[in-house]
Amino acid sequence: MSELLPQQQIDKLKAHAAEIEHPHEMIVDVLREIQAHHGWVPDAGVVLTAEILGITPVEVEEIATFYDKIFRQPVGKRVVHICDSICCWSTGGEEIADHLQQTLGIGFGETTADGLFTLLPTCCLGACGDAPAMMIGLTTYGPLTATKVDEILAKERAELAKTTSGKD
Amino acid sequence: MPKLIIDNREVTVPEGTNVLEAAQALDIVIPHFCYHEALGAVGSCRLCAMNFLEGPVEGLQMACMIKAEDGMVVSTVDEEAVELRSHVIEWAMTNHPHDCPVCDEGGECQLQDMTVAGGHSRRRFHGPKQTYINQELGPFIQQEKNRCITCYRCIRTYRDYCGGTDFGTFGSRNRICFGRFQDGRLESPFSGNLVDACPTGVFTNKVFRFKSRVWDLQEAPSICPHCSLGCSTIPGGRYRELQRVKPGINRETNGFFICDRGRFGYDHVNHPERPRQARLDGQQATVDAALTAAAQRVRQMVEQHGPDSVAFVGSARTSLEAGALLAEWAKRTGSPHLLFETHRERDRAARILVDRLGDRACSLAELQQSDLLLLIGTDLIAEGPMAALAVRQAVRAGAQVVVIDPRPIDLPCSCTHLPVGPERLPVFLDTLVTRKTEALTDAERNPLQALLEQLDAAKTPALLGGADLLGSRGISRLLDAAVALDNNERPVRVVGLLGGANSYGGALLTRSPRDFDTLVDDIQEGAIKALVCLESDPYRECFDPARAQAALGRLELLVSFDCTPNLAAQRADIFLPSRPVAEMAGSFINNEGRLQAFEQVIEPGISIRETSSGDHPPREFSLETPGALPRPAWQMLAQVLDLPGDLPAIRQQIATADERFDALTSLTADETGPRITDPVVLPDTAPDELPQCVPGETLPLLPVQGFAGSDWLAHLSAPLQPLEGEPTIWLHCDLAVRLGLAEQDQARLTTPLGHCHVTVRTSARMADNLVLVPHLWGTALEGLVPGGRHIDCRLEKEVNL
Amino acid sequence: MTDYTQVLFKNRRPGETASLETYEKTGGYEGLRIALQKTPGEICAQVKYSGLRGRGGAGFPTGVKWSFFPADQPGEKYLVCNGDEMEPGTYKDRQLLLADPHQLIEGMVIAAYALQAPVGYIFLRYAYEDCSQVIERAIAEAEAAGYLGKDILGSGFSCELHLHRSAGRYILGEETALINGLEGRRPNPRSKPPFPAQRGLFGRPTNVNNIETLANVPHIMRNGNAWYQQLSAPESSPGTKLFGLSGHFNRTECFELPLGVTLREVVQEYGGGLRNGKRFKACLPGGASSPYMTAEHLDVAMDFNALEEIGSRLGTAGVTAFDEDTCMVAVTRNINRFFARESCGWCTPCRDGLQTISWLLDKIENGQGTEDDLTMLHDQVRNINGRSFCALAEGAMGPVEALLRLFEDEIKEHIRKGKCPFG
Amino acid sequence: MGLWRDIKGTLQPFWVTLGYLFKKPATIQYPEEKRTPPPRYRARIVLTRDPDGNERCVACHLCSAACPVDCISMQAAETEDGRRYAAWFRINFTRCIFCGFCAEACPTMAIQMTPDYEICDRDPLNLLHEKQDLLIDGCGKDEEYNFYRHSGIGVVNPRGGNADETPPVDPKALVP
Repeated sequence: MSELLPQQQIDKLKAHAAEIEHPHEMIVDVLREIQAHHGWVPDAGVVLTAEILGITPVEVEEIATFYDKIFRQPVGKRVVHICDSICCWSTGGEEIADHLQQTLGIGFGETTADGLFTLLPTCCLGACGDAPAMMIGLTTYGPLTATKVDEILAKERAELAKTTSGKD
Repeated sequence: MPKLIIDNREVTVPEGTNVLEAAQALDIVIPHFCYHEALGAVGSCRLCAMNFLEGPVEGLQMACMIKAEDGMVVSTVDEEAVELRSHVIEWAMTNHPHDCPVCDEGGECQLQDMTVAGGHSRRRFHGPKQTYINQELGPFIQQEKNRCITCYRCIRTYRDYCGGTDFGTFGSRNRICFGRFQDGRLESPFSGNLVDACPTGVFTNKVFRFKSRVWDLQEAPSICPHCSLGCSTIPGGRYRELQRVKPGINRETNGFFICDRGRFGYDHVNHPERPRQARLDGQQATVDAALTAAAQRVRQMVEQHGPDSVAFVGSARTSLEAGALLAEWAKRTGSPHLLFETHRERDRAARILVDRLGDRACSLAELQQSDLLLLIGTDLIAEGPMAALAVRQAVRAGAQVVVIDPRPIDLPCSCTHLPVGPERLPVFLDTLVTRKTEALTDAERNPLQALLEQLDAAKTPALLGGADLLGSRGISRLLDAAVALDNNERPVRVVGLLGGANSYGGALLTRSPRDFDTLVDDIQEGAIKALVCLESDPYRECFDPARAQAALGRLELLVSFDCTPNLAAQRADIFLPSRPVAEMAGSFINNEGRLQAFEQVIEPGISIRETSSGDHPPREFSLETPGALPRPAWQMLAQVLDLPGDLPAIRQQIATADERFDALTSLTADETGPRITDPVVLPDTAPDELPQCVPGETLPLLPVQGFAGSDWLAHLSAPLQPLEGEPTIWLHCDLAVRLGLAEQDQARLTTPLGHCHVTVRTSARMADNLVLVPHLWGTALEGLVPGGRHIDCRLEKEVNL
Repeated sequence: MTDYTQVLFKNRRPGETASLETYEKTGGYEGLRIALQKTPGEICAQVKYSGLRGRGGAGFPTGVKWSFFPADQPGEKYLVCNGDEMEPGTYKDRQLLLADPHQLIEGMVIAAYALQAPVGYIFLRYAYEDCSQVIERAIAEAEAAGYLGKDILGSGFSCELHLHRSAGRYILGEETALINGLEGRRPNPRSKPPFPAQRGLFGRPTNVNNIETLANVPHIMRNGNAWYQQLSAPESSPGTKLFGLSGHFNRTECFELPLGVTLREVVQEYGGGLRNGKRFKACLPGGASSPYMTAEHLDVAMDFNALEEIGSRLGTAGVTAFDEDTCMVAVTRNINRFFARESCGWCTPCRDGLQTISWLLDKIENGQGTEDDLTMLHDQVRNINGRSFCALAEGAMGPVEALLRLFEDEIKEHIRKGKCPFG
Repeated sequence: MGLWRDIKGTLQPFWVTLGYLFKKPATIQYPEEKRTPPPRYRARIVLTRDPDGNERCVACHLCSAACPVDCISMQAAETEDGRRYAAWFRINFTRCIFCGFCAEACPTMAIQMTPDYEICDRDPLNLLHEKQDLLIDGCGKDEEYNFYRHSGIGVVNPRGGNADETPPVDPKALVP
């Protein structure tokens, strides 16, 4: 279980859940914590969330499968969300999406072979002024051009390389 | 009472009725999916559109979401409403597969009915259809997710109404699906209701899968024989095989649903070892010959040894008609020995309850209205599952539930549970009567004090107790408590969970102050030489099987009428094959005194499936249906008594002889049934106090009922076998630690009856210093009959080599 | 560009978030001090008479909503700030939070006091991680300065604010779905009645307001109703509004403008005309759920009532413009796909009806449409509009209905040519 | 008038009969000669197979429900791969009136009428046709239809694998 969430954090969440009257309100919080730590929420993560909050896995799964930003399947180290809503679409979002698919060599919902990037479409990111926009992790980028996308990906790659080598 | 006009017709409906129901009161049926009388309305399907022309609400509205109010003028045939309804159906059908030919819902598919009623016929959407991967949901429920129209009825039935916790709604938008988190058996004891709740074939009955089309089924209204609640059922059979049971609608008892024991416990009717042949002294005989012999030998016995030498023992599954004729037989012989329950405590408890229940009787519908429910000494899931569901509905309406019981009670709702040993139950009941708390321990005093206050404040309190664990003294004290807790504003209602479907009727008919335990003494001493068993098994279904079996060997004559392969049937000198509920008409009186009739569903006989030679039914002609000899017990008894053998005549006879059963003559199987309350012949003085066990070298063992394995008829039903499980014992976690045992350990249980191997289960929610053992037919545990008393036992951990 | 009074954006500096100090210097938390001198009833009355209308899209008068709230009822009551800004074309709340977050904190404390609902939740969408950090810092600063927490400014009134980060899904912007989401239930909308003011979060009275709405409250408290009403011309829509420009404008930025400016002014002055000198064809005046406005509507005043009169809605005032080369069928198809995807799946018209419309628009845009499909499209709109459980499907019908009303010729051209005329 | 009519009525039939004396007879010398009935002639009933050679009958009971003389009976069963089929299927030709309702009702094109009308027998038991007697090795009148390719519940193709279906929905899917 420690792979999903450090024991210390589990204890902290359990303590908090025990304090509050409605532990269900923490479902999204705990799922997001697991996701932040583990990258995505496997079945064991749903069970762990249920255990932390003292509720049934079904109740957690109902929530986890509803929200699109809870990943119930493995994703790469960085999730690239490219906006496909109207503002980005009207300013060339589709071309950027095509460019991303070509550059990364993957389709929507897929992860690059090196396990670094997962590409997903998303609804409006609230960056309509900077359309077309995308979000990598929790950072929003825009307005995008093909060159800019390449630069951002390169930057992310470099950062990932740093953290990985740092860990080793 | 609001008065409104629907389609130019005026209707007055009770306060709180919605407009859809008001239209139904006028026999205007508007298609709907999410609305269900038991589940209420949520307005998600958007199908029941009506146009509100005048009144407080105007415009096109969903009728199920609008409460009927004075002055409303509503049109159901309005063009806009009709158009919307057909569109909603069209949308609902967007992804529905065209697999009706292979779908088991066929013939009772509400989606099909609503599609036709809604006016949608030609498909305009030609896009691709959504598909889903199905889940494996255990032995009872088959899932076909592709058929789902997302009406949310399943989740509202399974989780909201029935309190199941392992079923959910996943995904969003048009990709919603319903199921379990992971594959596995649906754990709720009410899971079968998914089949009825689903308007189409997403959830179908796996046991009934592909067996028959529902239009080919022989069906008739019936009563569930598996507990004392008397739920209404509609069994269905084909080719001489009983194939399924679905709930009947009785708004006073079960409402719209039934439990899985009632739904899947029907298979005893088809049991391969069911005795179908009459026997006389070990030889096959005709029923007529065996009946003549039975009448003659009983008469001889009376002539030779006096009327005291014959005893008549019915059972809780004996129909009222057969019971009354057995009583008539006993009366004619002059025998004073007539009982309807071989289990001493269940017998005595039933008689005391019936004698004193009176207006305190509480139907399940009334139970749902209670605001405080005290469950003392009863495990509803085992003894009357649908009562647990009624308790849940009360809780959903805001009621409080307090449970005082040694078992780790699993109710489908929240409750306050005081896990105390069975020996404390009488003390608690005494405290409720006397309000004196001296006999309580410090830890018990506060909760009981609080409970007393709650009971005083409650507006519609109800006490529920089980005959098994409380026994005659307990039930008696429970009724005393109800009297003591009455106040000027309201009575306290009482629900007693009795031994079987007709325990109440049997108690009304019992004419002896003695119980079976004392009859066993007489048999042992040779005073009783003949025993007539009517669908009862005194060898095993009594309080002390070992003692009974030793004594019964001395009988000179044993006559048995039965439809199950029990010991009495096997050992009888004269055996007469009777019919189970589904194969005859008759009536039962449930635990609240409600007289309910059932009709015959199928004719007896060995099913075509068994008599066929593989790829087709037999091609030989035969004058007789194989295995069709069994007759209704009342018919055979009427023959013994030289009475006419048809049911109306028998009912007339019974009603004439006993005015309590007046209603029998006009009773039909589809009505809610009248209540019968009457004083009965009470048992003589109370037996000795149940022995108290002192924890020491041996442990006190308490046999209790389980959900599936301890009901004899359910045990004979193959579909329920998966629920019976292995022999198990339950221990409090602390006791388990002291004994060096852990969850799922294998242990050797030693009782005076012998050894057996059991799996250890632990719980923190049960009484300490106690070993609970769920009674399990067909295992070494079958001799451990539940009955509110301790047996000494030893437990040793078994080490797997 | 006219120099309109900046209220919410007065502390906006590029790339900078106003600190507590900056906020206080420009009159920050004065509104709170003034409010705490008054009775809760007086504050509600003042908000009611200020004419402030909800900025989340529906434009319901805030004071009226507050007046339904049972502030006197004992027991727990909740104030919820709806920060689930997910309407395509809308990014004003993000701009507001990043510019000057304390306005929201102050507004919430005043609202909590006025409604006697001392527990507040800020429900923030997943993508606004930058805002969530800003809010957390603002809450900490406000607590340290005594504007939040126990015994605020010695008034005896206490208030706590919690930040809830969501995990996606547009439906949570619907207030009852948001309440379900906060509770950790499946975020389907609830049926109304009972309204959240009667039974909301955890079954208790709950008031839900948009970020921008709440941010207006301190300014109304501090400057009074007369000042607030003179900010804009139309009597029915007082105050300023954040207009987020997007799409084919030359300048796609967020501006604070008085309600009632004309669309022409927004397009030409602030949007700087359309890219590449193209002509204005149509726009969504207030997010993806608002019916289109076309060139003939350029002189319509951008306020709640005027837009309703021409069959559109001000919505969130996120104006998305489309130039003359844009295929409106394709635009509508994109918007409809968004709504179909973001439906919660609770009611049939939304869950399956929007899917049907997606299929029809795909078909027409791809040149396989027929006259029957056009009829069917009309059917769908007529039967979804106003018939669904919540407002999502109704919102989704805005652009589709406007497409049929304003651009039916364009649809017919698709059908006639068997392909999209815009290539 | 009356008399004239009577004479005409008496003589005319003789005239007609006389006319037929010189025509080729309509009757044929059955069984030496056999008539070929039209293809839609309703006689012996068969059970057909789908183009893949599997039994078309899914034991849906619609034919037996439609049959006005109750001459069809069957028992449904299921194969390992979820295909519903008839474990046994019996048509009692002593009762059959060849009305064709069964073929009309059949949703899978399994049960079809053939022009083979020579099905009389002295032993009624021989007219009790079981599935093996009814099943033929062909598609009958429709060469293409395969119910399970259109039913939308898998069986012949993996779920979601048919032409008008999307791949199975996964609620855990990443793409919204």
